[in-house]
Amino acid sequence: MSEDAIKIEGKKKKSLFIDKVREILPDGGNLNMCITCGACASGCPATGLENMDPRKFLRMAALGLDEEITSTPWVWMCTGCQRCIYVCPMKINIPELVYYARQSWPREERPKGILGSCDMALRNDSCSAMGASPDDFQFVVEDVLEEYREAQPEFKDMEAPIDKAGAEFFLNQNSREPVTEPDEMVPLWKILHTVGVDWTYGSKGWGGENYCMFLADDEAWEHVTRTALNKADELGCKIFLNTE
Amino acid sequence: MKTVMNSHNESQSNNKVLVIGGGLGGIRTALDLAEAGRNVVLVEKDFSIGGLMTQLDRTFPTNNCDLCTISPYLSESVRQLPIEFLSMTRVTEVEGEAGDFTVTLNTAPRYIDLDKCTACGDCYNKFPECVRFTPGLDHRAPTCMRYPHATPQAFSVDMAKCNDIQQVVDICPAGAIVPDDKGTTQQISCGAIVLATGAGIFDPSGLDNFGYKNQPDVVTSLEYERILSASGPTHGYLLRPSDNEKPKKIAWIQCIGSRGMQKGASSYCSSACCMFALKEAIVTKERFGEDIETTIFFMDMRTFGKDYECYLERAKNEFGIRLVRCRPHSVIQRPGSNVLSISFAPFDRSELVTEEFDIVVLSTGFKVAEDVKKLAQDMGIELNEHNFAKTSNFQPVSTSRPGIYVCGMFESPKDIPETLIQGSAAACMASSNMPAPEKAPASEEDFPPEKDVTGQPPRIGVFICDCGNNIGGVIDVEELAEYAGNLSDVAVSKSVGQGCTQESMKEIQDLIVSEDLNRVVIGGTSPRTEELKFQDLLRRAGLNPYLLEIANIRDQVAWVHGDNPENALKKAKSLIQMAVCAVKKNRPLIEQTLPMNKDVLVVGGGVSGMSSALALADQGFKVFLVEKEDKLGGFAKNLRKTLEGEDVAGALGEMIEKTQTHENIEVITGANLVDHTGKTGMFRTGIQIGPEKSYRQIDHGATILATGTQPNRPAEYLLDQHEAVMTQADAGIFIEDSPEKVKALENIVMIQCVGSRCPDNPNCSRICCQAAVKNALHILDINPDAQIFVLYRDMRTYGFQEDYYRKAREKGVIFIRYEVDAPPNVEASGDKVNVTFVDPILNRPLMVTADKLLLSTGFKVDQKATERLARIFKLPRTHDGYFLEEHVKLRPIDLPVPGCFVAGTAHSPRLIRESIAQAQAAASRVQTILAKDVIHLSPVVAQVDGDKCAACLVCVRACPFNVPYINADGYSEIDPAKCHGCGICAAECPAKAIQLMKFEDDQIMAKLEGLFERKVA
Amino acid sequence: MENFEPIIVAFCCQYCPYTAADTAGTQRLCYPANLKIIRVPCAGKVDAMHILKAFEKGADGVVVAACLEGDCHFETGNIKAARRVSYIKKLMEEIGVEGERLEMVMLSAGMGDRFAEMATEVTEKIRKLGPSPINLNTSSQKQEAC
Amino acid sequence: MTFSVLAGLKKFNIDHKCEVKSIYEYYAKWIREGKLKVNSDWNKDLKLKFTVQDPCQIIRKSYGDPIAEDLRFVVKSIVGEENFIDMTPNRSNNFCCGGGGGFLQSGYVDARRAYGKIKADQILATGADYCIAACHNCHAQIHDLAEVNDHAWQTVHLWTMICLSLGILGPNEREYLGDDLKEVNVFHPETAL
Amino acid sequence: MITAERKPLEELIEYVRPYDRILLVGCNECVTVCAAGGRKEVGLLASALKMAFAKEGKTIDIKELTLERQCDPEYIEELVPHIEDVDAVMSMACGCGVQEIAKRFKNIPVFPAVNTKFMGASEQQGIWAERCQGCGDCLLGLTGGICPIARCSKHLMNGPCGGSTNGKCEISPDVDCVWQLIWDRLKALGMEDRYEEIIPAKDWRTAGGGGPRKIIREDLAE
Repeated sequence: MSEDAIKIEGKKKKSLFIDKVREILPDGGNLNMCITCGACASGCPATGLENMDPRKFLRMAALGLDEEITSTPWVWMCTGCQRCIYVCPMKINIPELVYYARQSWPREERPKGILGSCDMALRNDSCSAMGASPDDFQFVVEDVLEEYREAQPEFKDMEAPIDKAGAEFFLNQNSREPVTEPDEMVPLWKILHTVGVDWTYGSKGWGGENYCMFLADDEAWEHVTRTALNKADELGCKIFLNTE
Repeated sequence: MKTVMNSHNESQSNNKVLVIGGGLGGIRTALDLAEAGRNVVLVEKDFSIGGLMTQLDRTFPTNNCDLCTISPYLSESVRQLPIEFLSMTRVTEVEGEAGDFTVTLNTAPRYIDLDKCTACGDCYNKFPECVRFTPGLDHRAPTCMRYPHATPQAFSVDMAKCNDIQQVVDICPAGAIVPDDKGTTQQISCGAIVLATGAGIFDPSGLDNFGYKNQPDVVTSLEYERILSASGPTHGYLLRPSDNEKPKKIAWIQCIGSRGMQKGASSYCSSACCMFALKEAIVTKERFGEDIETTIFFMDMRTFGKDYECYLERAKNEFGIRLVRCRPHSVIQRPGSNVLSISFAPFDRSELVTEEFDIVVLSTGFKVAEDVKKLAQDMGIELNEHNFAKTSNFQPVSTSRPGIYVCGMFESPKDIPETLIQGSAAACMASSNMPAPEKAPASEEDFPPEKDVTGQPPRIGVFICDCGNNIGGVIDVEELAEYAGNLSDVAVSKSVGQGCTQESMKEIQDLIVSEDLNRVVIGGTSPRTEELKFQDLLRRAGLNPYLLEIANIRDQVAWVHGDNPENALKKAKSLIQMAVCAVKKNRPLIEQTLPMNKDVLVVGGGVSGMSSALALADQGFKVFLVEKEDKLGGFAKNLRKTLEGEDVAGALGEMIEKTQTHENIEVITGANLVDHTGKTGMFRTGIQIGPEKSYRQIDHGATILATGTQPNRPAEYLLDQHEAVMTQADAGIFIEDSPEKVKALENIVMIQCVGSRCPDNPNCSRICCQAAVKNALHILDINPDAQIFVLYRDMRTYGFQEDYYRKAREKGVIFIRYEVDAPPNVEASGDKVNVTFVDPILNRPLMVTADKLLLSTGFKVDQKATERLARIFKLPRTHDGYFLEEHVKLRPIDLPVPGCFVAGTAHSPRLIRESIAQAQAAASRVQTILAKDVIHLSPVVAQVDGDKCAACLVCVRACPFNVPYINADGYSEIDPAKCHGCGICAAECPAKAIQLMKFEDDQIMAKLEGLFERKVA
Repeated sequence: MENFEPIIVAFCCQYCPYTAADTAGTQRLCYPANLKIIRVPCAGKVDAMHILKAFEKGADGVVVAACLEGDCHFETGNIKAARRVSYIKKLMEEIGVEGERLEMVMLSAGMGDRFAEMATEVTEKIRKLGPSPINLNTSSQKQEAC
Repeated sequence: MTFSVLAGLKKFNIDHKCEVKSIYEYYAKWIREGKLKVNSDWNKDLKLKFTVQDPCQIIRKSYGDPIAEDLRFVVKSIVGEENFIDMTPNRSNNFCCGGGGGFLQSGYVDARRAYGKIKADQILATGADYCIAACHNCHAQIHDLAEVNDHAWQTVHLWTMICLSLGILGPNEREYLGDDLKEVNVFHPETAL
Repeated sequence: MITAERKPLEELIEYVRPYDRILLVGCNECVTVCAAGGRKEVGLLASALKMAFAKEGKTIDIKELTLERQCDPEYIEELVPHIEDVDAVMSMACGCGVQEIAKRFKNIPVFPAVNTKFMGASEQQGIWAERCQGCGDCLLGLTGGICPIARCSKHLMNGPCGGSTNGKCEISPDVDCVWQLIWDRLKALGMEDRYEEIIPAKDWRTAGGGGPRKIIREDLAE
């Protein structure tokens, strides 16, 4: 934190970062209602990281220190868990401010891991952060299903349908299992089978994770969500079931 | 003038006021009206009156328990004053308009006849589950144990829990149980109605992050008060609810249910929580252990009342109360332990500090209870968005419906002194709807002429009550009466059963007359509650009321020696013997009376002075309004608008015009007070008028001091040295008069607490925060692009002002805190000023080039002027120069000199609305005195025997109220009107020249004789 | 002297201690019957003469009960009473009567149980001290009175 | 990701026919309806202590306390009420574990673990042997926290425990079980690889 | 005023032990003001004496009376009706009172109850301090109104002794050195030069050195 005084003079700079965000959020996200009470900072696990806390972040935005708040890595350390809104007397939406601070980073300078995962998800219609294509997914599911039907005869007529039209539940599936730990998918299938649930995966949009939202890339996030929902609607499913 | 019996016949409806709510505000209104000659119906939905205050342990700022100051209030309010008190009663319907209302009242069945019940408690002891006196000891229940002497002093039966009412009927010795009590619905007509319904407490169980619901050691402030209170469930021992251990660390969390927009909170500030949290912390350290660590988590410390800032400083420096400026996120209880841990972010660094506590007190704010909201809506009263009664700045206690007034919490959240001020103000406004009061309530005429007993040998009547089994169950009253019978000079000695019922009183009265008795001894309950009743009995029997002695053989013998009846009887005999010996020495005392001059002198022609004058003049009192300037208006002259946008200038103009043309007000401007003598009802004040100082004397019966205070103009931050720097008042005029200049402004800085809360003006000036917010909003209305910075120490926008503070933030005003030891720095820079300060959150310096710098300079006392006035009226002042009232909490308008009252900023800095309320209150207090044609002086006063007095000045020095003085004849003189009857001078006088009436030395010696007579004889 | 029943005079200020005694009654607390309460407007009204005369007439113990510091209805009554009590204690020592027979207590109106506790403690203490030396050999041995 | 779907639908106002739900609700429904005959006898003598993480995205940010109650009902049914200890604070006021918001992929490993210290302390305070993390981000993060806290607890998926309590958990589906549960209630042990 | 302090009780007990009927006489002037011998103190002493003797099983009868003054014969006359039925008189007045009673009633013993102390003023309620020793030749005019004789332990008349440290007397830190007070006073009055003027040796005859003194006003005395 440089010690030279922050100078404020002349006409108020109009397009402050905080003003832009206030225009986007419903009733301005109450962003300038802060009474600096510290409730958010008192309950935020990210307080202290990068010598930053939610109150200080909002304060810097309010005082127009735009370049500082759009460059601090702290924005990647706020998970958006909303524990600050939960107790803020003024219901100030700091996580959204952080989201748009993330968005103000040039896309390629954003953390490699998140950028990579989001681009992977955009690579094919699976929207899987590990890039598994619908066919790979189908292959793994069918392969594991076959193996378990044999090994555990009680589940010989267990199903793990993909694109089953008219199914009641449309399930998404985190990419980690199909890609690295296929066996971990089985317990869920067994449960669904035991209950006799009419469910299906979607060949498209089955990826449960959403790194595009973490990347604060709106189009990508919209694309991933729209792909999944369209698929669910296309299959005529009634419930979009998150297994997270 | 027909003397009106004080019964409540219907035809006199327009002289009757209905007061809804028996809390402190309601009681004050009822008392003021009754003492001013009005009939009052006081309605309370609970079993007994007293409301919230009776559950508090100690109250700020006096920190004493006030039980003894409040219980006389409560019993006084039911004594002979024309107050009809209806407990367990609700208002169901109100029709009619000002001057002629018809109200339907519904009284829930108490199943006990109030006239018969003597609160002996037999039914309570036998059937505790269904007979109510103390609604429960669970400190979580907000209405737990109230206080030992409830009014009405009676029980009630909870029919739901009672399986056989007949058993209860049989138990009651007074036959007071009414099994088929259906409750009553009645209609009364009245001239005005006062809503004193008080406020409900916010229920924090919705705040899961503070864990109130499942962590017993997280308590609300009312529950903590009950834990502290000697009459509370833990009998005054501070114990942790979960395991009854002594706590070592206690935390308070402020603004629970206030200043918030979610989880059921209200957006306004509840005004009193900061003070009662500080008080609870101080009392915890003071009475329960210096070693207990007390921490208060707060957002802004709002101690804006009179001397409240000094109270805060004492809390910090003298008692070591730790204040942490942070609102904690959660109160977390580790599994398996009952330690509560709180983590908070210190103001100046990004770090999480976690500390552990034994008890966490949630300072819960106030809300309008549902039933009160419904009642107000049924009565057609307009409510504001928080469901409080809507009032205006210039009519602070009048609701939207003419003839219906409001006082206390239901008008807005406030502390007890403000509640009492509004209580009196509502009384004044209520009586403005009615013709002038007729004759004062019943006084001596109804009693037969007093028998002259001088010189007669004593003929004593001893009457022993058995008070059901209260006394009879432990002491053999017949043997006691028989023993008393053969004491010397006892003519009649009889046991009279239930002494305080109508029949027994009649029996005693007849015996006094038939047996020509000239002394009476009553063996009964505590004189604290019974003395007045029996004194009236003696008057009715034609005997001077002070020829009476009461032996307390119930509360102090039978009730406490039930385990040893034999000793109890012996002790009762001793007490009766002591009373008999003492009563021989009692002399008839006459209550001195003075003729009453009914004119009023109001000093000070500002908003407060004019409001008092108008209120009194409308009631037909002649008012002399003395103002030292040559125009009326006072400080309000340089205000244009209030925070709520009401036009001050217009209303002030109207008020000045009305005052100058009112036929009952004589306005004397350019006048200075020079001398003041006399006592209540007979004051004489000398004034000098105009440049030629022509002297004139005014005779009057009461005085209201509304001399206001001075706007402060400290030479700080280049004030009066740079044209860009001005005070908030100047800014108010600047914004109104030159909006186009405002349009050109780019950056504006405001600095709060300039010249207030500092060593030479230690208290808060209360009005500057709202002035800053008002001006900020005004500027932004005209020029939305202006950037405004407000540098503050604590934003004290209490009550509904908090909504305006939020609006200011919403519109982009940035509020930045500064520490008192690191104030902002201001330097001229051409026609602008550079203001440098440090933002504590970023810990970085900022420099704003401001077109205008607005300083919130507040008030400061003109020491020379008030010191001169204080000397003329012999009035004490607080250390920073304001007039000191008689009791900071319970008598905020009366001054220690009887007949003198204070209103407006002469009492302490306050808003226009609060000044007008206090002015109307002072008018009401004046009416309580001037309603009577004569003033009764209490007979219990000290009298000096001139011959014995050695003029040694001991009494002059000892008297706490410096009443005695050495007169022209060289001996000490004590003015009966001023003597408070404490008797300290009598005890200290080395020449035994002073005797306190009713407690003379020979009476006390006689008691000692009586006690040890058998031994020495 | 186990069956000795001392007579103790208690001067109680009418505001707080007398109310505390009533509160003890309302709470039905038991305490020994040796205490005889005399009501005075303020503890500051209890004259040194009253205390001495009480002992001279045969009291075995005297209690002066005042409000808590700061609570006095007349501001300084309780402080003056405390000063007077300690002066009289010294005078009693000179006379040869134990100073602890005279006791100063401070109570608030709600302290019903504290009043009962105090009454019991004072009675026990005086009982241990035995009858006042002045009563010991006056004419008739004081027959058992309480 | 529940929140990302719900928030995405609103933010980009995507019209959709199906209703977005979380599976906890259905686990609870199925157990209550008896369709899933879970029982906790396996843990009667083992007395392994379990705690559960309340995922911010699903509880505080989406469905709130009701879903947290469902989650607890499910966990208590499978491990036995007496073996369940709640972290404090919990439900909608729970601390975030540090897995969400892309923190896992952000590369700020030390910051993430510092962020997660509060969560680790919470788990240690319960003294639980197992922490059920029913959301992938939480699972990854808490699993990593276990590692840096010398394996003080095991981190396990919810479906694994459900199958274990149904007795249908095969030998190769026990990736995240500790040694104390590796051999318990094994379904088709012979098929172990 | 003349100040006095009650004698220890044992001494008084010994005085009255041989007598059964005592007349205890208070004085309503100086000793009342300094709370030593007023009507209240008479009552207290009477009660104390009665209790002290009651302790030894001896009952003693004490008549209590308080005269307006005991240093004028006419007031002493008021004792005449009471003298026959008492065996001894104890006066609570200053030394003058005791001697006047002794002079008037030849054949009845008179005992003092108080020790007469000094002529003084009340510093505050309950505290009296010595101001004058009646030296008969007042030099207050030279010292700005503060008396070195009454208030200096060594009665020095020309400046402080060596023991005066930061304004306090060597005998005790709470006793002011009078010459410090005098100097401050003279400085305040701007009369510092007075300080150097030597005050000549004092003629102590006026202080009683030449025998007991009398004041005679021929216009009044017969």
